Amino acid sequence: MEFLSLNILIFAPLIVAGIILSPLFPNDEIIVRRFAKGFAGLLFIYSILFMIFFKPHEVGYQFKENIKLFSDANWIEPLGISLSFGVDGISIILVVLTTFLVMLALIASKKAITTKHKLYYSLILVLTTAILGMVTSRDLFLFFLFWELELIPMYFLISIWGTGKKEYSAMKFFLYTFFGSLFMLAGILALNYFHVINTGVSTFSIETLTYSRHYDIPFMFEALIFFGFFIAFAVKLPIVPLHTWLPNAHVDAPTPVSMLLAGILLKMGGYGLIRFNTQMLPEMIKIFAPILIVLGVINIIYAAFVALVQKDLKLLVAYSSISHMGFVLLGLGALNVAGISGAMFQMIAHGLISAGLFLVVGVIYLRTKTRTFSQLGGLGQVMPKAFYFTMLLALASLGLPLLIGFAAEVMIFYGAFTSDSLEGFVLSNQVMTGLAAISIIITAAYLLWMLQKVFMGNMFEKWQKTSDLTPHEAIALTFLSIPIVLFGLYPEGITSLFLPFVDNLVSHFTL
Amino acid sequence: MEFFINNVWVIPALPLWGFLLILFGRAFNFYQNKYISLALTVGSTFIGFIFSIFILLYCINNPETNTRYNILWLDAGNLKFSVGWLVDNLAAMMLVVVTSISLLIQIYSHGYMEQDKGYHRFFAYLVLFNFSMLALVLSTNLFQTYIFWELVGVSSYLLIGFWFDRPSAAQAAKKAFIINRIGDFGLLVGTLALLFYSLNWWTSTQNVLLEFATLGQAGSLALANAGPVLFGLLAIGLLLGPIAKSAQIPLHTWLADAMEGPTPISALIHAATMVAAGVYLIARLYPVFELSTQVMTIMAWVGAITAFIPATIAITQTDIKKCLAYSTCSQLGYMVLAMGIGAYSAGLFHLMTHAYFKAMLFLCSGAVIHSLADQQDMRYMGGLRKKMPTVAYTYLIGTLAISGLLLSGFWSKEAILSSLYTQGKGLLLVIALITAFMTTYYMFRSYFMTFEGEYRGKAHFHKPSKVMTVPLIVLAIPSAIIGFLFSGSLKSIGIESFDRFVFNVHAIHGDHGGLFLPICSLIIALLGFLLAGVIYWDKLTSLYCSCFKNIQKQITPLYKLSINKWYFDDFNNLLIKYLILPISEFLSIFDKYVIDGLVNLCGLSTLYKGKALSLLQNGNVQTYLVTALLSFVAIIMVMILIYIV
Amino acid sequence: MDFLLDIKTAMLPEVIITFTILVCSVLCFMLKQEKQKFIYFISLLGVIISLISINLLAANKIFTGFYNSFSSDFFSILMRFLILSGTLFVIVMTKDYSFKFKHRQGEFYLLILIATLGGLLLSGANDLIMIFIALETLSLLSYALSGFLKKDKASNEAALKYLIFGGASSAVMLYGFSFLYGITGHTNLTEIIAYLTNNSSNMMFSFALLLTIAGFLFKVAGFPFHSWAPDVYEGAPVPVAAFLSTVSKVAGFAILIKFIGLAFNNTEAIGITLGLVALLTITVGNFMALNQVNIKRLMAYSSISQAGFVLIGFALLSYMGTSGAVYYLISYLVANLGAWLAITIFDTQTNKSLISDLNGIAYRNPYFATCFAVCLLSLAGIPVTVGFVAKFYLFHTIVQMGPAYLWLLIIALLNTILSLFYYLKVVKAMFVCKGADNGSKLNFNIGVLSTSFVFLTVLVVVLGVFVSPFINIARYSAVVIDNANTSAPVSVK
Amino acid sequence: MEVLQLLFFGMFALVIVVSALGAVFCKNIVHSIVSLVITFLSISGIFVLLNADFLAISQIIIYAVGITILLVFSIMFTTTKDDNNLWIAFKPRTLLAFVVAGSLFILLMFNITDKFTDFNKNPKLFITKAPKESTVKTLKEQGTTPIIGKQLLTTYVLPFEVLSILLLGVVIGAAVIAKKEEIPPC
Amino acid sequence: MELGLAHYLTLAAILFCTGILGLIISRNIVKILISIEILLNAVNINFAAFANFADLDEAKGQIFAIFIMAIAAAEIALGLAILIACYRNRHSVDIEDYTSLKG
Repeated sequence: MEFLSLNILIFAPLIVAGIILSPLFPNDEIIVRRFAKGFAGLLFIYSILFMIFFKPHEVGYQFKENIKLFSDANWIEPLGISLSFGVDGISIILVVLTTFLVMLALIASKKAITTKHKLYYSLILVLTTAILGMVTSRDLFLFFLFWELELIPMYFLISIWGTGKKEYSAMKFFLYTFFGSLFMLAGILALNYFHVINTGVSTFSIETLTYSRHYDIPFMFEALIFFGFFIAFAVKLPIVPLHTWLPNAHVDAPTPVSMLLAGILLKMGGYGLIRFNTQMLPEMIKIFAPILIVLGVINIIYAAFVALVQKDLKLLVAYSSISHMGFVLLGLGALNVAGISGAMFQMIAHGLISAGLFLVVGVIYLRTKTRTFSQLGGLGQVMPKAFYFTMLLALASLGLPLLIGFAAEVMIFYGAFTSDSLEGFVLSNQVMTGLAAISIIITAAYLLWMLQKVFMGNMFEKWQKTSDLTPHEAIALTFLSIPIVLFGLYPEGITSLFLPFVDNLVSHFTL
Repeated sequence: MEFFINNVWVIPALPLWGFLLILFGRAFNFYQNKYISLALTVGSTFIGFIFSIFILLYCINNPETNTRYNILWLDAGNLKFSVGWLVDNLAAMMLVVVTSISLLIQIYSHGYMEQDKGYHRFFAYLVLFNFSMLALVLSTNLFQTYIFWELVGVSSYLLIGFWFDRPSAAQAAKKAFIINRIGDFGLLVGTLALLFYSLNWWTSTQNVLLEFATLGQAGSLALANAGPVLFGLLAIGLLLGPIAKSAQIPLHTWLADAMEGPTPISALIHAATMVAAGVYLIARLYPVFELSTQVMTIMAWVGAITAFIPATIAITQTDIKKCLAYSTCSQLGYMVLAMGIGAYSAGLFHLMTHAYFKAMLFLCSGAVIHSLADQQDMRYMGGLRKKMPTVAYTYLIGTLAISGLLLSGFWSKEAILSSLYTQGKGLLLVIALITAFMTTYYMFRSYFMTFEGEYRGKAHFHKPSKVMTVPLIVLAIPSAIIGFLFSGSLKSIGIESFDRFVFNVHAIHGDHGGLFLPICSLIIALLGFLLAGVIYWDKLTSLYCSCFKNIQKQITPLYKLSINKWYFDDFNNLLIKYLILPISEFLSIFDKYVIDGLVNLCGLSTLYKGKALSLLQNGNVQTYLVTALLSFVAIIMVMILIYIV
Repeated sequence: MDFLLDIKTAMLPEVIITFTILVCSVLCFMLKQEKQKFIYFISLLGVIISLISINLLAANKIFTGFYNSFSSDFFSILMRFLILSGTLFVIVMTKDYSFKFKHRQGEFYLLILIATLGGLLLSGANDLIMIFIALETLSLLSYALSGFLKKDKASNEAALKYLIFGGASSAVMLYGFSFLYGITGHTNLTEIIAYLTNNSSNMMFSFALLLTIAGFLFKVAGFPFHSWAPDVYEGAPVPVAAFLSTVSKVAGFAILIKFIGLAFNNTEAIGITLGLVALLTITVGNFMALNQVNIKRLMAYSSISQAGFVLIGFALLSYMGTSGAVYYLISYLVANLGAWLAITIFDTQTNKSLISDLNGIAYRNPYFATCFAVCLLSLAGIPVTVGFVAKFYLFHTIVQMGPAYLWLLIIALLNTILSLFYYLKVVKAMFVCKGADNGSKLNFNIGVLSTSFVFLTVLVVVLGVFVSPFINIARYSAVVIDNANTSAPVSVK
Repeated sequence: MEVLQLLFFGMFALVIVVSALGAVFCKNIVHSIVSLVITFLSISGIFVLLNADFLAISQIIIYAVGITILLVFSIMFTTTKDDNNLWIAFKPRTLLAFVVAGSLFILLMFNITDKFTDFNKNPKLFITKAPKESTVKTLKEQGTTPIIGKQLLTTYVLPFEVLSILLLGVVIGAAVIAKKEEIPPC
Repeated sequence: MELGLAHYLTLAAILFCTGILGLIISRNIVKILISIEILLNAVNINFAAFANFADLDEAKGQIFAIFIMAIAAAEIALGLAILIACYRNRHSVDIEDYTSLKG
């Protein structure tokens, strides 16, 4: 049990990235890729060990770590910042999801990446450290640090290996998220300020600020803090008015990068909403829950309608992920166990499905060099394996039962319908969930239209000799479909991990 | 006997097991031989058939069976969703119907799909459909039904779009799935509402959520909580599911297009089993529907209209499968009509009989198409009775059955008509009789066009193989005698009438209204036969006289109406083209230019501000000094102002 | 009054520097041209010795020398340490750059040393006249330094502009001094503070204070008096630009804090005006830098906006604010020196200073590009570097001052995005844009310049991780100034 | 005695203002230098009035003589044929210059006279302290030189020394910049 | 009304403003340097006045004025050296020609 230390899990990718970048590492592409893939596999297995030894029913953080730099005091003693990590209900599953998707992204980046391999693989590993750090940090400053750190590798990954107007979208992504994170910084500092005023001790640790906060912050400022955190996560989990960076970033990012972007980075918004907006400021979430629900429904319907008429395959998948993340918001707004665990489950489900969809889009783009629907058609006859995998992913994405998407959607629907967070508003919960339910029709429409347009129907003669899936892509896709089917059949596997956490969380509201 | 009841789960588990075996077998290319896939499919269905026979027998001799077994599948706080299986008379009956028909169809489709390169894929989908249908039949609660309801929809999507290289098949598959999805939407919102309004019932009594057994009490509580209007809406929402699945009027257009799939599929899914699932769900949800009379009348009227309109369309159909599809649609209308007026058992009885003879009719048409090298248009057939007598005679039996001339269709349709009569629903009775007349007319029209007269087509004819004709014969037996068997007249020999068997739950008991009705329906059927014969049967065309011709001319507008399938399809396309697509077009433009525009705007504005400011930096040190001193003086002014204020 | 005691306790580095100045000036005249390189070693040695001598000074007590005209407390020791390390790196820069001065290299080092002496004295000066003299040494010498490349038109023009602008602003400062002298009758800061504590300050005093602060704003390139900086940084030789942006700026801040200290106890009018000036500095610096093409001009505007951030710390008029500003100053110095070293390396070998010339350099010299990128990202405030912690700590101090300063925080936060944009533009040019493939490979082999550049980048990252010792230093020095300003003069000799 | 002093002050002040304006607004550079010299001389007169005699002398030596010679030399070096029309730049900044100068003057007066209220000769904002009679005695006999001398070498000894280093630096700098480049012999 | 501090301060203020005026208006660089000198002289008058009225004992103002004179001399020397160097390169004394560094 003791060999399981979060420090190794988080900082190992950083060290390996350093090793890869160092001059004495051979510059040959195959060695670099094999080494990176091997390491990612090991990391995944290591994170699985964490999941196995994780005791869901224990409240609070587990595998706690507090790194002291050469002195017994915390990292930055004067400000009360500690280099502390820990894993609890919702972050353990995101850690495993991250390592899993990174492994798959590396497997799938055999053909997608043709130049500057050492730089590419080290940037991906730095990105992993940033995300793992962000999910497991027990300190607000540390969370903010990793939140910003994750922007740099993403910027380079999109702008160096991307296609189309990659600099524009990389810059837009960077500045947009940075703009959001500034509001979070103001929130963090304000939280610390009120802590200093009431208790005289300056601290940034999440535990003290959530559990042992006996003083109450004046309503106006608490609303501002809530708003600050909410804006940062609204940009990240794209909520409609602030989502325009996602289509650009996705269209121009190389396949493995957009797999990671859709797979994990969008979840950071959701994770943040649960960890900071719901857990840390319970009274405020009760007041703002209606807004969450309304935004969630707008997100779902708006993105679904826009996805109907997209001309570019990747744009369609991007808008579909916006629509699915709207479900997370709806679940969160419900403020009951079903809703929040549904939101959590939807994040994992969407992570796996959208990573798969982007991988397939990458596969198609690699062979046909185009993503516009007008030029694609009838690839099913030439690429049967790809067709079957896409069909599985599309069906999972539109919420086919016995696949992972369904359990999440069902929980969110039942949770949102039976919750009373919209008491006294003209549009009650029931009507809003009804509106959201329309999306299952539209999602089915645009996904099946995509399947029909790309794979079915008669084939363009120029796609005559396109080759089917390479072993690399096949492995990656099978790795993805196993959890999709497995956790679709047996959702308890995932929900048992974070249900105690959600029960404890919801108990704060109901009392 | 107990053994079969206790592990009922074997019936759906075997097809699932078969599906996984075929899937992984083919994925890793363990075997190429076609027969292994065939053996797996047929074997699993056969064992299922044996099990269901025993279960049926068990249910017959102790009718009150209601064994249930539930496993907790998804726990989310106070909502505990569970999955399991329930055996009662209704389930037993459906099990037998589904397993028997799919068994025969699987054997038949071996012959039909022999040369097709997607053989294994076909049987994998078939077995998957079997699994989901059987699991749907056995489901204990509404949540589990919803799961397998969608699974059935997906397998029908996969099977319709089996030959996906044909654009029309792909389009039909997508259309079928989306329309089913609309139904699922209704079902989902209905279930959510039902659960919401009866939540304290479920949580207080600690039993499985939305279980069919206790749905009655939950429904009444929901009615009390929600009030009649909302409860009505809720019930209509629930009804929307079956309307989409059993191709009732507003959402029926997909059934005709579903004929793009291979014929055994049309037989299995779009005639016998899947479309019947809608009626089965109505049966399951009967305690809820019963509570509001308005919903029952709506259901009745929907059923009536669905019976009438497709019948008019089927009259002018030239494609044999399309004709049969529309006839299925109208027969389903009958069943829903029966359900609507409370004739619960009559509807189910008609469901059972219809399943058998419609499956047989489709298989015959499949044999015809297969032998004429995929020629589906009746105008290029004719005179096939001489070439393939077995298929012709079975087709004749089927036509007689469906048109209610003494074979099984007569009994079930008569049961519906009698309950209509006893309920005193005059108008509905009239509509039903007119539809019966039209049914006989188009069925015999299709019989005469394909099997009588001389061969009009050019395609080279080859004899259908044995493996295709044997299932036809086997199916002919039940479609002929099953109506009579269960009509209750053999009470003496111990075979209870169908309604007694299925009926134990509901007491609406229609007594037989004497002989007047059967005679009159027989007369109507004969009239239809004569009319079809006069027009299409070469022996009777001599009677064709001028009076028919001017009638032909007057009804040309009606003719045009029926040819264009009452413009439903065009209405749907218009709806999508001028309502949904423009909205999303507008939204996507709005998204790209307005929201994105705003973001770019504020980006560009900062750049321009930068340029404007750098104009000030024009290199002359004296301008620097002036700007510096001016702003310095301004700052002093500000300071002084603050100082004074 | 034995001066030896004063020298040993308070003024050791200044004395060592003056000694090296004298030795160098003699050598300049004696040695012939090609042996001028020897002066480089002498001046380097002098600076290193004075750096070492600094920690001999007693850091915990306040020592005043020469009739209280010079006081060395912990804050001035810290500032002097920064100034001397800045000069060390500037001298290292000039070693490679000096081939451009043909046969006058010796004088360049001499002028740099005298200017540093001015800076050192400025950071400890405690008397109005002493401040004026030290400031003028620093400014006059930098005018001469920036005009050093006689043949180059740009350098001449830069020197001319710098002189005119500097002359005007020092006149304004002097005018402020005269009024200060007029109101209080003393020229010694401690006496002025004493005078202020017992009789209330009037508007005239704040007016005089603002006039003097105008002079320091020139030195620090604050808002109203910033427009000289871009032209001079572009025109002057690169080491001089580095000298101006680091050493003279730190010295300016050192003395500016003493004067703001005067305003600690009286009206908050000065606080708000200073806050306004600070914000305007940041915004003007950022807006102008957005579409710059020349890397040196970009660095000039970036140093203006960074100066704005430090000014915010001072505008908070409290010891917390000053500690934030001091820590920000340390991080700014390290990152800026790194960036200027990179520009020197690039300029000496390719003699070009446009951003577009940097295109695709990351694939010819990966290490040079990564180090330069790290320095720039530290200036922008990106996580692992010291810049991030400095910005975080500064915003922390702003928030600690309570909700009254919310407007200050919001505008500063928004400006970080603007600053991010133009720093990223340079990094983008290096890593993303395709360079002209015939671009020559910079020889980035092991030399004094490249090792010091790599050392600075490593320092930037290390300081970003080992943070608490430096925050404590900043806090202690802020406390020292705070009670130096408010309490009575400690010891009048 | 007071009247005489006032008379002298008025005369000097008038000359200073006129010649300063002349130095700034003369078209020909030589005229402006001459008016500059007149200003310097009259300023030294003012110093005498303020019984700062050492200051007056040094003013004459440094400004009137030293700097003027420097200016004249530099004019000789840099005379170009069309330099005489370099009068005033007719650009928007001249207008702004008048605005700045005017507002600055008003601001100064506003502050000195403490919001235009206190017009008497010794505004109470500034300290006025009569000198001790010992200093008055030394003033009468030896003037301000001993006071300045004593101060220079006691309280202000550090600035004095640093000034020397500064002047050294400026001389070297100016020489390096101004020297004409001759190709080195070797 | 006889001679007081205010008169000197007003005189210094007038001189200061003319210096600033000259600084910004003149196109000839020598004139700009001249106006810097005028500025410094204005400050000298200020210092001398305060010294005379406030503390004649130590006459700190006068010492300050002396230092200012020294620095002013140094500055004008440096200014003219730079002017000559500029003239040698661009053969012009007009400030309008020295605007190549801009943007």
